Amino acid sequence: MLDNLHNVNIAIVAAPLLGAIIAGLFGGAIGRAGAHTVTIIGVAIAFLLSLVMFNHVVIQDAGIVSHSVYTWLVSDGITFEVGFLVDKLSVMMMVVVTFVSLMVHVYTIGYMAHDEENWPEGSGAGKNSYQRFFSYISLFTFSMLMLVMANNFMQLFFGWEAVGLVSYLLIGFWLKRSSATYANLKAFLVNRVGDFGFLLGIAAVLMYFNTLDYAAVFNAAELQKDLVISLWPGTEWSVMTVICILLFVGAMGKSAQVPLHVWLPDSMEGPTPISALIHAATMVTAGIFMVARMSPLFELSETALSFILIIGAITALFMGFLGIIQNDIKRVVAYSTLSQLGYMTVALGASAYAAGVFHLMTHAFFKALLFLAAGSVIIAMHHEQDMRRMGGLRKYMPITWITSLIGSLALIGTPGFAGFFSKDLIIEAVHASQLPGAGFAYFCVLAGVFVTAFYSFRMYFLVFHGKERFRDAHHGHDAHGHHAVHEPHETPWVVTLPLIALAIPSVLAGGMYITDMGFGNFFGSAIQVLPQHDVLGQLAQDYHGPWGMVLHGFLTAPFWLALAGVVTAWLLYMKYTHVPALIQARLQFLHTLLEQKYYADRFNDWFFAGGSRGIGRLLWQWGDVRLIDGLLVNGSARTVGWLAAVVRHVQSGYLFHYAFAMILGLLLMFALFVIAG
Amino acid sequence: MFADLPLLSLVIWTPIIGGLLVLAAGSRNALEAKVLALLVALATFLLSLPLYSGFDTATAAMQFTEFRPWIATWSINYHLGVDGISMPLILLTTFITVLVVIAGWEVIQNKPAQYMAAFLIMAGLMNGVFAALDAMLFYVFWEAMLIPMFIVIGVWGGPRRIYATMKFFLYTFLGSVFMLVALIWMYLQSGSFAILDLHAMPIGLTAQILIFLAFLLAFAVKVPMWPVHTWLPDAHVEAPTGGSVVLAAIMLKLGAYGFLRFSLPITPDASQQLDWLMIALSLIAVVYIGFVALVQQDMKKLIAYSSISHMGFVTLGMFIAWRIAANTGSMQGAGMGIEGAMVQMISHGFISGAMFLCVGVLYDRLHSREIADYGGVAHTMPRFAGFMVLFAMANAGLPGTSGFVGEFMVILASFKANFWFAFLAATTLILGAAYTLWMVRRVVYGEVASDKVAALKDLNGREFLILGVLALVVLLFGLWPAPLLDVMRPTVEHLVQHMAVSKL
Amino acid sequence: MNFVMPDFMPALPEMFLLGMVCFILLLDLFLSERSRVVTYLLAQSTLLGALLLTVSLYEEGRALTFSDTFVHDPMGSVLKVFIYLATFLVFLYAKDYLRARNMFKGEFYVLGLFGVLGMNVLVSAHSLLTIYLGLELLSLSMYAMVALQRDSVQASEAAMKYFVLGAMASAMLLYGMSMLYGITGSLDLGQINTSTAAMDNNSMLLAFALVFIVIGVAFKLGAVPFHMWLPDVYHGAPTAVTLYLSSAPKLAAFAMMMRLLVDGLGGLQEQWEGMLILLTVLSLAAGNIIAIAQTNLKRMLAYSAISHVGFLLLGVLSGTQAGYAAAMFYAIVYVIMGLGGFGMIVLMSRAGFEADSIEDFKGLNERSPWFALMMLILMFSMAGVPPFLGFWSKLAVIQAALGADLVWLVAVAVVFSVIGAFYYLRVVKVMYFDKADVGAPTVSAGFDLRVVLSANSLAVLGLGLFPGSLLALCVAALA
Amino acid sequence: MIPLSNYLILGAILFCISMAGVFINRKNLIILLMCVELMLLAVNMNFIAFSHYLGDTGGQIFVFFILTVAAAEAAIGLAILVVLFRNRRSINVADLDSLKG
Repeated sequence: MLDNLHNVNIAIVAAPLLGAIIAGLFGGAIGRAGAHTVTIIGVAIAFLLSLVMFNHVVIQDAGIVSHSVYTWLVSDGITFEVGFLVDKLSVMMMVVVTFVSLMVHVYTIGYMAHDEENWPEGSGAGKNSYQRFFSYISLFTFSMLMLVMANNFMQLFFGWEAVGLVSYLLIGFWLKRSSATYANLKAFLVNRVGDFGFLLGIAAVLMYFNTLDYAAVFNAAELQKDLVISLWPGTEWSVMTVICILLFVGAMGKSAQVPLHVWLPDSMEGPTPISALIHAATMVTAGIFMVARMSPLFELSETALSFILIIGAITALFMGFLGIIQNDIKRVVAYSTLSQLGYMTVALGASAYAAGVFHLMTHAFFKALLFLAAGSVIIAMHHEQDMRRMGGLRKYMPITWITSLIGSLALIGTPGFAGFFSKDLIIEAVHASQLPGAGFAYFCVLAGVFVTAFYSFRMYFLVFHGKERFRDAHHGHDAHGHHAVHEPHETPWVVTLPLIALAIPSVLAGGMYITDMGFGNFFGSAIQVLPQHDVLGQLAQDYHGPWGMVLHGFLTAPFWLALAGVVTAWLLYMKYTHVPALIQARLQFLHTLLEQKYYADRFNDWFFAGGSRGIGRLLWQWGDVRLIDGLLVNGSARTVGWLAAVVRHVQSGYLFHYAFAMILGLLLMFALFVIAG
Repeated sequence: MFADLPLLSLVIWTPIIGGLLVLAAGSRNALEAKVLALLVALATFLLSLPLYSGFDTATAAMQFTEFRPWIATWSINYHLGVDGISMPLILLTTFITVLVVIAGWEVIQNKPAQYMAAFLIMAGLMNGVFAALDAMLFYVFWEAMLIPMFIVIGVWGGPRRIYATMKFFLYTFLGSVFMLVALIWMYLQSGSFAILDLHAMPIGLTAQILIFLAFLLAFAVKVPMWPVHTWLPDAHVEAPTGGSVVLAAIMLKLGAYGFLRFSLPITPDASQQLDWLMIALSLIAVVYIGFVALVQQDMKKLIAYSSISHMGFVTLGMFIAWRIAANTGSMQGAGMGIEGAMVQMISHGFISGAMFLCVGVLYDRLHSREIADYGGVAHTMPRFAGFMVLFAMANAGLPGTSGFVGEFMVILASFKANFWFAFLAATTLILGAAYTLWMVRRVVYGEVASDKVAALKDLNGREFLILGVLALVVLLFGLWPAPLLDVMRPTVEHLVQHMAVSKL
Repeated sequence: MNFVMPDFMPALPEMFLLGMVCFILLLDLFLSERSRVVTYLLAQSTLLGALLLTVSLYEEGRALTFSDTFVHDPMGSVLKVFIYLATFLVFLYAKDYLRARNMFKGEFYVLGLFGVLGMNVLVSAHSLLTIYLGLELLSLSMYAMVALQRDSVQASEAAMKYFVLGAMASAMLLYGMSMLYGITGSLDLGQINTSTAAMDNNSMLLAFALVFIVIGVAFKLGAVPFHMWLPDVYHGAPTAVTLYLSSAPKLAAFAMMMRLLVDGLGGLQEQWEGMLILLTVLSLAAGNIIAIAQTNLKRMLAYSAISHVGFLLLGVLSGTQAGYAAAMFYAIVYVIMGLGGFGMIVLMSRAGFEADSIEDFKGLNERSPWFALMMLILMFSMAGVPPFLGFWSKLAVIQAALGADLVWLVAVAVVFSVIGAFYYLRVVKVMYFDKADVGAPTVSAGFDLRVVLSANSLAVLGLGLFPGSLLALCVAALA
Repeated sequence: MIPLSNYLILGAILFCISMAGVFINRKNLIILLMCVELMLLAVNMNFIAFSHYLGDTGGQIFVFFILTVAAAEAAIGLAILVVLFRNRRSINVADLDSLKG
């Protein structure tokens, strides 16, 4: 039976990989239908088998499944293996990933149906772009599964970078767009900054544990907690702090925490299914998953936890602010994602790993839903993404409307919806945390609730209610050949089906699992919390079931803040629609600051990108070309050449000079003889 | 079946004699010469395979040895043999040679027979370098190899080929002569040119340091290490595609191989004394050159600089052993550094070769290497774009490609030596991705840049075959490097033990 | 007083040579212009005959004769063999060249053979007197040969310079010899060696003697600063004569150095070592650097010859048997390479056209890939790149110098050899990388010249791959 | 009796004069030939003096040889001079500068 499960694990990762390879390499031969069939079958197999594993690990509680598949390499006595660890944490991730991925696969059939319009005439890359897209998202599923199912750091890093690769390929999918290729390069590089830290963290783990196997490292962690390392003379750092902060830097890149968040909004250049799958539901939560996975290490360093707490809090609040002023429908959702990732990070910092992961799960559902809904709107609006040109779509696309509403309600934490349970849990956990910085974090997450509600419903009202502004907008396009207004209409079933399928868990997943995941010991040994950090344990004492929590929810500050946010949005964007412009005029400075995203992009472009190029040019032109080549290499050659040209004149052609040279030589040798003698 | 054949001699002399035959055939019929060249290259590759299949991975001793007295007066012998360090490099050489011959098939119009012959002879000589167990034999192959390369760059190169090839030759020649002096000095002390005897020979510290510096000059130029690297970008830019491939894929490895075969075992104490220098130069190569690569406008120059940067990892991996010992109290981890360096060498052979072939594919069509002349190549050459992105990713060290393995191991090992070593080395994660992918963005992505780009034809079958094979190899070693490591483990372990013992 | 008949056996080759030369001299008078080839053939057979005699005497061992003024020893025999061979090749290479320039006369061969006789005497000298006589016989022949092309301005200028400076150098050598004679009271090298070894080394007279003798040797070798004649003479003389000058006489000069400095003044090794170091450094520096600026191939090869002398001295100054053997090996190797190099110029030249400019080799690979390859072998060999013969000779002398703990000198030598590589590479560059000018000459030389020149170049490669026997021969000759 | 050193000094003086003659004279090639002869004579002086004082005839025999060779040398030198003059119409030392560098 156990052997059987090993094969199941292998099949889970192999099925999407196989689909990706077939669709990618033979896309031209099997055609569109072939490509989406084979990839959907692959992902479906992965999903079903994940459920099998879920059944085994969680429902039957038959213990974790951990095994190695093959030895990657052996060096210096250390074995690097490729293997799988399926415990309650990873199996939950597997189910979420494969489920969302499956939905996105189905959705993509509709979304990419007319992809040829996005490519220039006769473009070779555009020829099988549909198949390639399916190949990429299946490849992503494979990579993400490798990441979550890894039983060692090396494989984790493999998955970590592989999802980065697929993200790179997909953001730049429409590769003729300069903005898309800018965004994917930026995404990859910023992620690489994170991976830089991550890799060093892994190196540190190897140094102090001499293995990269999770189990061995976690078992030995306790023994190593008092070690110190001197990073520069005169300082001593706890090894655990160094390891954890380095690893967390990786998480900051992948999960887009300040200041490595800059890539995520730009990543919206990719097709919307990608934004849903990769940049909302799964890949960006890899960082959260990783920290939860490493909880035995992170628990040993309060410094690192505080650091995480503060970074997460800043992300949660300040990225939310940016969502307020965006007009691009996808960017609003993107900033909301950033903010929500901040919430999860805060949970990790507060040692409420389970809450973080719980929020990760609920967020995956409702954020994927919101993105897909946004995509549905975009399809309906013929790839128009500006919310100022939408409005009143409610009656044209009812399914999208209702599912969007559900998603938004879940997002803002309306009691009863999935988001409520996880978010409230985080807020409470932070409140209970004793770590340095917890007070600040508590303020941020609380304020964030209002902000979240405000921008979510701003978007909701702008898109689905109010005036049908797209009619005005389209007049402008007449000159370009659009003679009639395209009536928006509901999207096909392949699009709406996933919306519905995701709406269900967006409502239910919270209530269903709050007891187990939030307060129970759902994750078992996968997540370890030291008693002094166990905030969830404290909260559990006041927990009286999901219904009790919902009822209690109506009385707490977050609910009223969220309500205030919704009402404010209604007032500003439904009732007094002229006011936002006034506020903007009055608070020009603030608006510009937000418009410029706190100048982070500008700063990065100027300082990092420009600075590196400057240094490069300096080193090249002055170091290589002028100093080494010009002065030393060619300089010596020139000197020799010059010397040759000069010295040859000694050979003057005159006999008397020749004779004189001989006599000089004679005297020289006498001199030598006298000196030496 | 193969055990009785003098395999190493065959691997060395088949291409050399074959090359001469090609030269002879070429005066009559170019096609005949090309077919012959391909057959010779394939035969050499096949002959080199039994070196792997028959290799005994349980021992660090030299295998497939051949011994014949050569110059009795100075007790120089024709002594060949391979261990886990040199065997993979020979396979790399024979493999790359086949690709280079195929790559030059239609592209080289001017004297194709001489071109093929030069590469075959070069391959034989390079095999000789890796297989030589006699220092003087090593030196003969080492220097002789310069001649065909000199010709290749000079005859089939770009506009500034003469400057480039002269610079290449004189730079490397200058480096090598000091090694010669050191070798002769050691011969006079020990009475033997056998490398294994030199390994065992006790040498005083001052002498060791001088010998080490002499070796350093020879090997550092070849690797090349900063600051003696400036010949490489010029040579690469001007060399024909095949020349760049061989240069990057194999010739650079000779320097690193020299460190493993000579510097470390012969002068362990000097290596220990001067490891700060080696580490500093390696890290400068990684960081400094990374920045320089970022601003290159010429694709080949960019890849050339990226090669230097990657070779920084190789030298870093080799020389951190004593720092590890100083930091952790044991040599545990040194082996990983050296093995990582070895893997990096092999992998860089494939990746840089592939990158240069990619540039060559573009150059053959548009006759420009300037990044600015391209853009949107993916639209007209989608299959090419796929390979280009794959190899670019491998160059940036993406896990799953062979480019990752070596860097990963070296960073892991260097962390044991010092946090900051690893820190600086790991910047390649960012810089490597930045310069490679930025180039990809400007060349492959975007709108079709010009009518010329719009008229580009996608890969033909020959190009597809070469790049496809390389892609498979890059992925294979990325996903399963264990066979490579198994081959070199006993040798590296033996080397580390040897290094740990002072010769004073 | 009894008249004792000297033992003629050890000097048999010389006597055969003398007889034959006289015979050819006479015969040539009666030969018509068309049958001049008889002279040529006779000269060649004379050389072959002498070669056979020398080889057959090789096993005899060391012997003195003619009142101990003449010595027969293995070193002498080996050098003589190579002198014959080199001269044989010179005559062969020069044949067509001379014919095209109306110089195909008996004088060339007679003077050449007299020169060989002079070299033989020099090689076998065991007395100051025989050294002087051999030297003058050689020198006077060479002065005349340089001037052989009577209508050439350059040749006569070169001859004049050579003559004046050569005579001055002989005078200096003689001056040194007279001092040496005064100090030791003997002309016999063996006795000189015994008495100088026993003497106080700081004697002023000895210093005089030594300095002058070293100058005489240095001049003959063409070591800086006594090299000034060499580029002008090589350049100005007809290429056929340059070919002669640059080959066998180098071996003779080496022998002269060995006889005087080692056989005669071996006890003063410490003294002359310093002087030779000075000559070595200057030769390496000046030879290699000035050669870079040359556009004329003959002149470039002349400077290259100067730098090779620097290397040769490196072997001698180490003062060991191995060092002498290395220097001898170097001299022989240089002669083989030099013959090939100047031979290529002869090959490329036609009536009325001297292919002595480096530019004349432009695009040779297009016109004649085979000879381009031959020239490439020669150039890389001269640059000291393995696997060619030139590398082993450099290895030999470097090893000798390192054996004498002259590490710094070796470092200087190798650096200059790298600088020197540049101008050899430039020749290869011109042949392979440059396009031929329109109407550039093609190779139209006779069959014998093509074959032998190819064999010459291939020998550089072949002996490079298997240098063991030649090396062993040199070591054995000096053991 | 005149001491040996006097002869030697005379020889040295002759030798120096002739050497100086070679490089100071920039006019006439014939003077150069004469200087060369003078050098040989200086050497002869040395040999004879030594021979006499050593009581050894070897030196004197050497001098005979030198005289003979000097004659031959002079002959060749003059022959070259004639050839040169025919080609150049000048025997000025300073005109001999076509080969240089």
